[in-house]
Amino acid sequence: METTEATEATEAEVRPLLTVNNIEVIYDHVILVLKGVSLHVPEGGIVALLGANGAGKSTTLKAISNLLGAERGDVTKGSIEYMGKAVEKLTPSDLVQLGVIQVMEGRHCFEHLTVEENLLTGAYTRKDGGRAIRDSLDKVYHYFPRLAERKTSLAGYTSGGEQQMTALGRALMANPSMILLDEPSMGLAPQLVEEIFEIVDALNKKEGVSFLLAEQNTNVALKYAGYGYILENGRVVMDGDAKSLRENEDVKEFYLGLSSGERRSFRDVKHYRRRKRWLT
Amino acid sequence: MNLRKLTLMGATSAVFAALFSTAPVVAAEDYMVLPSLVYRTGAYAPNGVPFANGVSDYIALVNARGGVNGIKIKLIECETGYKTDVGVECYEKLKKEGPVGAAVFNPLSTGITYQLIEKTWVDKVPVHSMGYGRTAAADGRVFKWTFNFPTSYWSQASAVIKYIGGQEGGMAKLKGKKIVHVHHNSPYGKEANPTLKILAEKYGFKLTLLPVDHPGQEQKATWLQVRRLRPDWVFMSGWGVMNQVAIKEAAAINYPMDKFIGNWWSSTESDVVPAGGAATGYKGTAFHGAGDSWPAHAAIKKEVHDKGKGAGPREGIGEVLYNRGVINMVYTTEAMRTAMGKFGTKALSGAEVRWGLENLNLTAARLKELGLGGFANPIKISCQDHETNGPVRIQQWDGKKWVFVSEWIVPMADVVRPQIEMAAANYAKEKKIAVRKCDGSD
Amino acid sequence: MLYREAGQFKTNYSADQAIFPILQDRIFLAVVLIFAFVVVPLIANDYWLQAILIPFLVYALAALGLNILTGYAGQISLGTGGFMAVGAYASYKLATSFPEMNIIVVLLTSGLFSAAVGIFFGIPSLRIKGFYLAVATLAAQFFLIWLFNKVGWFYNYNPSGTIDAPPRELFGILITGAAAKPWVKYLAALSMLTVFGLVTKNLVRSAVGRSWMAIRDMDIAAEIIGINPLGTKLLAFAISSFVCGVAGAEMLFLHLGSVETLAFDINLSFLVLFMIIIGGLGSVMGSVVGAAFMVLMPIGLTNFLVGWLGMQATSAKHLEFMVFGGLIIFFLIVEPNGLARLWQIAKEKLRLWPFPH
Amino acid sequence: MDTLYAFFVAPFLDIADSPVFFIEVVIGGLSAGVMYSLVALGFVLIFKASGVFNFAQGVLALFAALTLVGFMDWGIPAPIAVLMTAAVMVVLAYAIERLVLRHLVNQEQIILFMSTLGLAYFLEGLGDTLWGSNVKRLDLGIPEASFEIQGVLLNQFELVAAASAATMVAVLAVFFHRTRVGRALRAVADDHQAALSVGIPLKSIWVVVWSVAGLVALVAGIMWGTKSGVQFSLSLIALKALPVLILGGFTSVPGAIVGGLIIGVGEKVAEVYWGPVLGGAIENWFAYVLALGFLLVRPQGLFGEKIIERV
Repeated sequence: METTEATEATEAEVRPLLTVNNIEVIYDHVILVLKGVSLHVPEGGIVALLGANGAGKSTTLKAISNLLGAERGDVTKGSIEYMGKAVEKLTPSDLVQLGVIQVMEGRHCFEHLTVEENLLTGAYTRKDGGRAIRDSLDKVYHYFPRLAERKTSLAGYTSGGEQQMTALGRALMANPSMILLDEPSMGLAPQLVEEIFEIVDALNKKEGVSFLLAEQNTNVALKYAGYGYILENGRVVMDGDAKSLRENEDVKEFYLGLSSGERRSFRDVKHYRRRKRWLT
Repeated sequence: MNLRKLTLMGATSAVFAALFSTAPVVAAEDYMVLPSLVYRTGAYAPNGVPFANGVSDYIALVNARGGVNGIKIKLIECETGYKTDVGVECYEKLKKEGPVGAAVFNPLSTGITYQLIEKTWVDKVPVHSMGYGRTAAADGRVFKWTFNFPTSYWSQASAVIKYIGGQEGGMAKLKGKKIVHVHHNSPYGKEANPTLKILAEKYGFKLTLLPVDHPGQEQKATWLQVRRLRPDWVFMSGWGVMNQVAIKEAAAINYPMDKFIGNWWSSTESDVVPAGGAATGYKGTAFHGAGDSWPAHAAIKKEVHDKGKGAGPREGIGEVLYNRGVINMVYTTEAMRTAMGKFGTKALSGAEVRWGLENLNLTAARLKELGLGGFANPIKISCQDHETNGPVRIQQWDGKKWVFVSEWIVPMADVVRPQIEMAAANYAKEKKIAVRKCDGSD
Repeated sequence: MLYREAGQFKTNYSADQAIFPILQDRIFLAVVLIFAFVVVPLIANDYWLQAILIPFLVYALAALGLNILTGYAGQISLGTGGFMAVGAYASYKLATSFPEMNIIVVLLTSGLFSAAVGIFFGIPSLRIKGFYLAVATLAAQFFLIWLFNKVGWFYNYNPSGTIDAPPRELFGILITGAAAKPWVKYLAALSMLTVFGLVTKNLVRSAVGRSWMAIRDMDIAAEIIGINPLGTKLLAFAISSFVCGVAGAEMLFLHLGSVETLAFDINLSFLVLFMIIIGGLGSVMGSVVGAAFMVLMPIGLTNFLVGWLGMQATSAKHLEFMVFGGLIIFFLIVEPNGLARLWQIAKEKLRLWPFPH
Repeated sequence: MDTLYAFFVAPFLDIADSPVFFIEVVIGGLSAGVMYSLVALGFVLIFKASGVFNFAQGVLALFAALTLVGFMDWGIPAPIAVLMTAAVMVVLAYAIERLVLRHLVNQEQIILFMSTLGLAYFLEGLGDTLWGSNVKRLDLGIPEASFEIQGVLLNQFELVAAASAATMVAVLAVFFHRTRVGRALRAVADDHQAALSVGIPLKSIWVVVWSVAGLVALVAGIMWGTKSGVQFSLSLIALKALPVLILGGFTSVPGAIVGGLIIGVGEKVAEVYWGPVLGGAIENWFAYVLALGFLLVRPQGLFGEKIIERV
């Protein structure tokens, strides 16, 4: 592993909100997808999970929120701890009550429910009464003024950005302390991506919500995240605080599309990658 | 391969490997195999169950008394669920069962009967479709292996019209009367239509045909039409749930129940009991008695049920369909006895039982001997006539039980028989079947 | 260990595009066919042929037909019974109106009639999808059955309303009717299934098959890349109904010998649908395996419960219903993609053996 | 020409000739339609909440009626027997979730549909094993007498059926749109996984919805059982509910009712006035053709939610 001196990293070691310890995930009893992934999310932090398509980002998030069962996946090794408690056996519903909620890739709004009804479903597990839920709703509308305008339209008929906001707002309705955010930028215009991430940042700063976000858009992710992990083929190949990752030659090369020297040929890249993998 | 899938595959192959040998037969003495195609499951189970119980109990009684002339009968039930292809499967499975093969098949379904008719020529096993099946099979010259005595749907229809004529004060009074035939929309239900049409022309009554689709749970439209027509009489060829609903709907439009006659598959306990008091006065045809007042029934109670060998509940003894199972078995066992007169006392092959059926002569005295005096009409089968144009009686539901309200009505052979012979001749032509001469040579 | 394709090199495109590119598959198929064509007729008795194997072959053909529509083109149909009835009644009319017509021609022509009817009832599929379409195909089911029951012309006005298969010969051997030998009928049904199976196998990997699957997996996207949805869907309906129609005609001529409309009721539609789901959607082999399963299972259960455990036929039947329903659920849970998928996984394992992944 | 006349002119003359009878036919159709709706409602509930096309709904009605009659045969008074049957239906719902649905989360709809067919077989066998297959009379004391108003025949039983259907719909509409659980049910219908991800416990939701459907089946079973006796054929009423469903939409509670009424009236009018021309017994397929006709105009059914599609 790369060694870093960043303070956030040590902080993470000290007060981790979420700890994932060497988990292995197998789909359908045959396909090994995660081959030992470990990571930490500090309280109040934004941690990015980076990597290409199929690297295992979504699987990691689903393993944490326990949504794998529905896809015939199993966590076969390792452990997951949230606030020091083992959570592998908890149902998604229990996790939401504990404060961990996932916003799934591709938004997954309830198409035939209105935007407001969508938001209200997020409060399903809450037991603190209608008034508190009303307040949360106002808060969501405060962060996402656009949703307030569209609250009576069917979610299926709203735009991609609005759906992403609905999904995020819906998660917020559960009063979470941690949101697992899967590919928030997918299929959205750059401007919207910025908008969404600004809100994530605001939520993190003002509401104290921690985020673990899986993102292919490394650039944006590292702009907002404090710490990052890079996944490749079901393994963590690199981690470090955002700044050091941004400046790392390899990350620049492979994930940010920036190159220090002259362009290398594809062949070089392949060789380089292979070597890199052996090194980790 | 994970364990679950392995077990699954293993279990499947094991099941299929193991299951396809039928049970080992305990072969000791001479016995005859009598297949009983029943339907104790499915939509028509309420009708199939009492019939099967009657069959089973009567054979148990015969066996308890030593069998037919000392030859025991092994009754093998095969569940068809009233499904044609399952019936064929049963037939194929059982036709060679036992030392000499199956004695005779009672398919208990018109559909299955049609399947078997052709196969019997090849397999040399007779089929007795008692009061159902292919009416043309009455012509024994063409249908050598098929019997449908004591009577058929066509005969029944003519007898019903005769009864109605009698009630109206003579056949001449039928002119201008309105008669509705509510029927199951299937080959079975439509059987009576051609006969009724001929009779309508002959006697000048106005016939309306109202088909009801399977299963017949919803008959609003049918009975609204009846309400508008206000027919003088309603005749029904229904089956299963259709009957109960029809009776209820008839009551709902206040149709007089005593002008409503069901055929013999539409006048059973299952049909009237669910309708409750509304059914009182409803009439139906029958070719055997209802109730358990005969000595044979007492014997079944004593020698079968009391010994714990009864097939159904004791209260079921004497129900219409139970009794129909009994009379079916009386015909069967008497045919066996007849055949033993010619071929000797032994297990009879299907061909030999066929001869017994064709030469059956069940007299009133013999019925009395069997403890069933007056239970059914005496009957004599011949090579020409496998049906006998047998008489039917009208029974009426008095709220608790069925009671006869007419004497035996002889169907109009002059109308029915030519139709039968025509249909049989057509069949023989289509299938290139040599017509028998019935002089003892074939 | 035996099932390994290593060492089998393809030196030209045609070899690479063969239906069964792997040698072991070809050997396996050849062995199965030899067994089915030569060994089975020699060892099976009448009961096996008449009551199990012939119905199995007929149902397998029907399942194949439905699988084209549902498995490959993604259109759920509950009208299979109706389309089979079209085949049966058409073949009866053809055989009785033209007694000289070759029986094979009769069967294939009746398939054409069924295809035409299939196209007609497939038209709504352009606008209606999923279960709405499934229920809409019930309109075909009920209407066709009513029609054949109602219009005397279809059953030559005979008083009973049932149709009988007239005896017909092929190459001088009696092939239909009660007097025909069971093994002859068996071979006829088997040949039909083999031919249709191979044709289908080829068809589904052609451009036609690919466009079906494109429509199945995402119809809008398929339309965007230039696949004409109406034509593609209707072609699927046509070919599917053609095969089902032939199966219906076989049902009359080779299996039952005499049918009434009741034989083609909605239960038949469900039965065939079960076959392809249990066997595997979108798999030729799945259709055959599914049919085998659904034909053998009830018979096997009855024989087991009544014959071996000595149960009463009735309670056995009730129990059989429960076991049958339970097994269906069990299979769906264990392998929603059907028996054919199990087979495929087994093959994959064999190829990798002794390595687990 | 004669056929054309019989088809296009005579039926209308007939209607004009005797309007009272026409009203009777319409009322007959309405009352038949209500009976269909009772079954269709159960379908809608389960489809709406779990995306499962539950073919076992008819068998559920049969099973409920069989159980009810069975309890009453033991001498248990009717109201208590009804409550006990309701309890049995809830237990059954729990068992279905535990043994079937839980293992089929996120499967394709057709797989779920097939599993309910398996369930139908199972329950049929179970019902027969437990309670026997003879016809049983169900008498809860619902009045059945007919009476005439202005020459129009009405039946008390049908009025009771209509009233209970109306009540059920009102209760269900409120439940779905005004309560937390109702909203969750609709969310689950849209997207199993997303519902899971926001913490809606699928398992208990399914128990709830199958219980509700079981109770609706109980009501349907009581009505149909009173009408035609309790027996196997009851399970076939599912087939009568299907055209209602495509007409009303798979997800609309009011659609199930309005669809039922339209189908009921449509098929009765067709059977009475056009049936004779076509040879009778046309109502079964006519119901489907009618529904199909509607579908071609509105593919999502009369009240169904719009099908939202994105590429």
